[in-house]
Amino acid sequence: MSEPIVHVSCVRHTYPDRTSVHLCGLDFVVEKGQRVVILGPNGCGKSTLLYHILGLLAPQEGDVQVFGVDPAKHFSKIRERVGVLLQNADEQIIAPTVYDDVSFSPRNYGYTDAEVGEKVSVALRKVGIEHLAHKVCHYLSGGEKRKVALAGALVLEPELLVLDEPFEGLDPSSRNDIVDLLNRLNREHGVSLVVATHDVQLVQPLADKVYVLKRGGEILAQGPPAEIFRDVELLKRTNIEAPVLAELFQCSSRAA
Amino acid sequence: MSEPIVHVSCVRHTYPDRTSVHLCGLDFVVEKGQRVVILGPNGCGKSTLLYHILGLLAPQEGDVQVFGVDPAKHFSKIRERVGVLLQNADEQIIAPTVYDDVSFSPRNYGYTDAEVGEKVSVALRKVGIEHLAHKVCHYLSGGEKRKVALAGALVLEPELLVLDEPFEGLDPSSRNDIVDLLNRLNREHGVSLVVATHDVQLVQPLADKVYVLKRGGEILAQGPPAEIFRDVELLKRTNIEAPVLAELFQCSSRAA
Amino acid sequence: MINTFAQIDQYASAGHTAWHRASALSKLLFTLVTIGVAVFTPTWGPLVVFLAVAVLLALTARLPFKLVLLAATTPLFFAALWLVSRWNGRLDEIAVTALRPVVASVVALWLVGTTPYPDLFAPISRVLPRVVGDSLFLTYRAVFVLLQRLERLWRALFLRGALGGSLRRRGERMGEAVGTVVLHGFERSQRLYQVMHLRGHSGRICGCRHWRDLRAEDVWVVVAFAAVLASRILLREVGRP
Amino acid sequence: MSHLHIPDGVLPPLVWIAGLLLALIGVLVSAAFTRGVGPQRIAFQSALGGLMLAVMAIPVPITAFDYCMTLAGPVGILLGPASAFQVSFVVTVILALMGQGGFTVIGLNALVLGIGSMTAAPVYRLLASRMKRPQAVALATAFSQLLSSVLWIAVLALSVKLSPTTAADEEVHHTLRWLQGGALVALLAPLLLVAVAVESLLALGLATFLDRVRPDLLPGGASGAAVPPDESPESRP
Ligand SMILES: Nc1ncnc2c1ncn2[C@@H]1O[C@H](COP(=O)(O)OP(=O)(O)OP(=O)(O)O)[C@@H](O)[C@H]1O
Ligand SMILES: Nc1ncnc2c1ncn2[C@@H]1O[C@H](COP(=O)(O)OP(=O)(O)OP(=O)(O)O)[C@@H](O)[C@H]1O
Ligand SMILES: [Mg+2]
Ligand SMILES: [Mg+2]
Repeated sequence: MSEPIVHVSCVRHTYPDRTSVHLCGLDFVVEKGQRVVILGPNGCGKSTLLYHILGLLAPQEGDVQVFGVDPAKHFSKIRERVGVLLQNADEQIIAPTVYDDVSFSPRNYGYTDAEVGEKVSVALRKVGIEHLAHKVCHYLSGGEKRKVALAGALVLEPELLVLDEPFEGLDPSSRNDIVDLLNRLNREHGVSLVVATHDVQLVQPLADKVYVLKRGGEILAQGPPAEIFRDVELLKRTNIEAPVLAELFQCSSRAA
Repeated sequence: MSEPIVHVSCVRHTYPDRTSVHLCGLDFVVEKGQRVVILGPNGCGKSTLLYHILGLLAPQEGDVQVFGVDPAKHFSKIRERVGVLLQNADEQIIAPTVYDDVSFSPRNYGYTDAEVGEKVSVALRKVGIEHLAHKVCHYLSGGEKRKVALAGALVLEPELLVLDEPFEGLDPSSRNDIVDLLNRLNREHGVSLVVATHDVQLVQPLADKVYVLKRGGEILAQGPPAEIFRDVELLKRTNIEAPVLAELFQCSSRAA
Repeated sequence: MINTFAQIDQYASAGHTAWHRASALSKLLFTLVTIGVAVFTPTWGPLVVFLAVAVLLALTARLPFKLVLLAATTPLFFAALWLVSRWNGRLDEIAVTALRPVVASVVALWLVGTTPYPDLFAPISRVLPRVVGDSLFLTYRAVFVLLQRLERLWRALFLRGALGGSLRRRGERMGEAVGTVVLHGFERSQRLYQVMHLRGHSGRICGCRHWRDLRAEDVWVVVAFAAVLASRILLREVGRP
Repeated sequence: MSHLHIPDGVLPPLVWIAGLLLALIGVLVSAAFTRGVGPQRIAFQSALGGLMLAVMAIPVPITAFDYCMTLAGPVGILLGPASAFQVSFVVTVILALMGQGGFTVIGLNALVLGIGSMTAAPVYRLLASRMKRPQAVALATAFSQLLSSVLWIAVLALSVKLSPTTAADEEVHHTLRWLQGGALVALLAPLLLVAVAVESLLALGLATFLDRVRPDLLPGGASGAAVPPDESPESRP
């Protein structure tokens, strides 16, 4: 846990309507095997940050390094090592049936049919949607689609998983399943995680390190979850609420 | 709090791909002025239930009554009394600017310009987005769009608000804003609420009554939140997790 | 048609009959040849047999009868127009003019109702320029997302009381509504290619599936093929004036 | 009337074979024009193709049979001629695969739809300097729809002319032929005009919306670019 695999420093992106996101303040660093969560209010630039890591946006200013290369220029070199789940899972589903979609990446990378079948069934089992394998994707419910997209991201056993609000629209038990799954991947396969989310309840079980952004993109703070949630002033400024247990913890520590 | 304004009993809907949702077990009843939350795992049929209440799906079996009429046949009679926020709020926004959009329904129902202006400004004030009135909807952030859609749902001062996952994608502080707003509407104007959500943390502050669905659509239980969250067996079967405080409460009550 | 489109797609992807297992290549060849033969058949005798074969194919593929009927009647309107402009009182000519497009339409239904679209597009996109070939896949996928979007839009219009008023008002509202969908399509398209890129698509979309692999079930396609050719030869004089 | 797709086996082979050849040439030429376009551009034109198909799937009951809108005009304006033709071709292929319009007449159907769509952009460009942009879009759409309809009728007329006459035909009197032609036009003309009107009205609403919300998407707009950032130079003066 020391080699940085993602390094973003002072990146600026200006959208066509001149909304500017300036991801500055602290550097955003992910080390090998680390689980990183990004918190921040709506529209602060979490997705923008992830898009830079994935090479979908090229930095207009500043610098981005992933696995030692600039993703905006050489993403194809690192593509197999990165699994992705974007905010709108629906847009990530390309093929007609669940099986076809999850097998999209391995087929593109030229695995044999046997390998593809094996990989897909492992991925489906991991996410717990074997029963959907032959359903047509456009008829699934929102939550089901997200799980399909997640299976598609996991299928090649990537070293880095980038997830933009992976829990949105899932029921609590599916959320916990996914948290457990991510933690297992991290523990057993050393997968590094970068997760943007609004669900503060899941931060403590999921994160080694939390980054907090404020509106406009400034990276205000970083640290282990417990530390971040203790900083009441910070949370207020960034529309984040401490998870319920943390609050209790604060009360008791204050009372003591 | 006694006159039932929504009554759904044993409705079945079979989608074209032969997925069948059978909303049976208990009747789904909303009384005047009640705040009802629907919980259940992904794909259990929450949205399907709401679509029946809104007359978007006609029951193939069973019976639906809203304000005493069958919404699938006579929704236009009760349309003005029902406000709606669907799962994808931004798709509900039709007109180019916030003002145009919020005034969409009253204009359609033939109110005069003065009345429309009055209604719109009241609705915008309720939701707290007067400052956005002349912005182009398209450039708003996710949370702001949701508030615009909510204002559009409120503008005719409906007696019943139907909300499908209104908190999805919002940061915690915006979620609380909306909960407060809904509770205020309920308290001050007697608006009845039907809300489908996965966010169990918000159930206690928001609900008078909770319905729990399981996969396939069966309505397993109903009751006040505290009661529902005490039924560990039920929650397990339906992929719901008790909110953190309730869990603590259980521990302490068990310990006692 | 809104349902037809989705329905056919659904049957193609979820069906389990022998026809679904047969290779896309043999089905595509069979379809093209049968349509080609039908179009050049001047007598109604063989065409009746073709139609029987086509309907049998469609029904044994478990496609609902309603869908087959729809496919059979869709081209009739145009055929009727044609007959109006060329009416000469000959019943055998009318029969031929009506039968040919119906045969073609039902055979095409069987093809698309048993073959998922990647298998179907893979050979077609190979003979087209890259831009066009890629568009074929992406357009098809986009249809479903946009159809869903239009469905939700229709819901919103319904719930917000928009389905009334003067024709002009309705036209304007429709335009605005379609405008939101155009914008959505635009934004979605920007992310779509990014996603394909992220998921390993490089340069050209391949329908990397088994469209060429011959299967045991292809025997049945050959049987159907034999039936078509045999009737064309044996019945060629039936219906000749 | 470009929405009324021609089925297989009705028109004489000479006509549809010529149509196929012409359409293939059209595809190749347009591909040459769009060589090296960025991936975003392909995704954009696919999205609009998908939109055409999705819109065609909505039946508008204005006559005995359901008229389907095509959006060919606005799509042509947003994309420019070369891409517009490709989109029309792809849409026609998919429709043929869905049993709407035949395989052998893919060429003709693509030409009828595509030529209408291709002309929308230049006509719009001519008009845009003289009036408000939404109105220019509506008028250009009306023009492209009319052109498609005329082409469609021309294909029909040419086919009637080229069909081999049988012995029975000889007996039919010449004036009867004219009457038949007249009946056909009388039957189709009102449908055509309603179709043109509906399509233009829709285009007007659509353009008004885009003009307000994303003026940059309409050519000649604020930023002048009709397409995503990595846009090609294609077909735009
Ligand atoms: N395509 C775009 N065009 C214009 N502005 C945009 C675009 N995408 C994002 N923005 C703006 O950039 C800012 C950052 O957006 P971003 O999507 O990164 O936020 P986010 O942190 O992911 O928010 P959320 O929690 O709501 O997903 C916002 O103010 C947003 O309005
Ligand atoms: N248009 C459709 N076509 C086919 N099946 C559908 C369709 N819509 C929903 N379903 C199926 O019906 C079931 C119920 O769906 P519904 O959307 O009501 O679930 P939900 O409780 O709202 O789920 P979520 O929490 O994920 O939103 C699911 O199994 C889903 O796959
Ligand atoms: Mg985001
Ligand atoms: Mg739902």
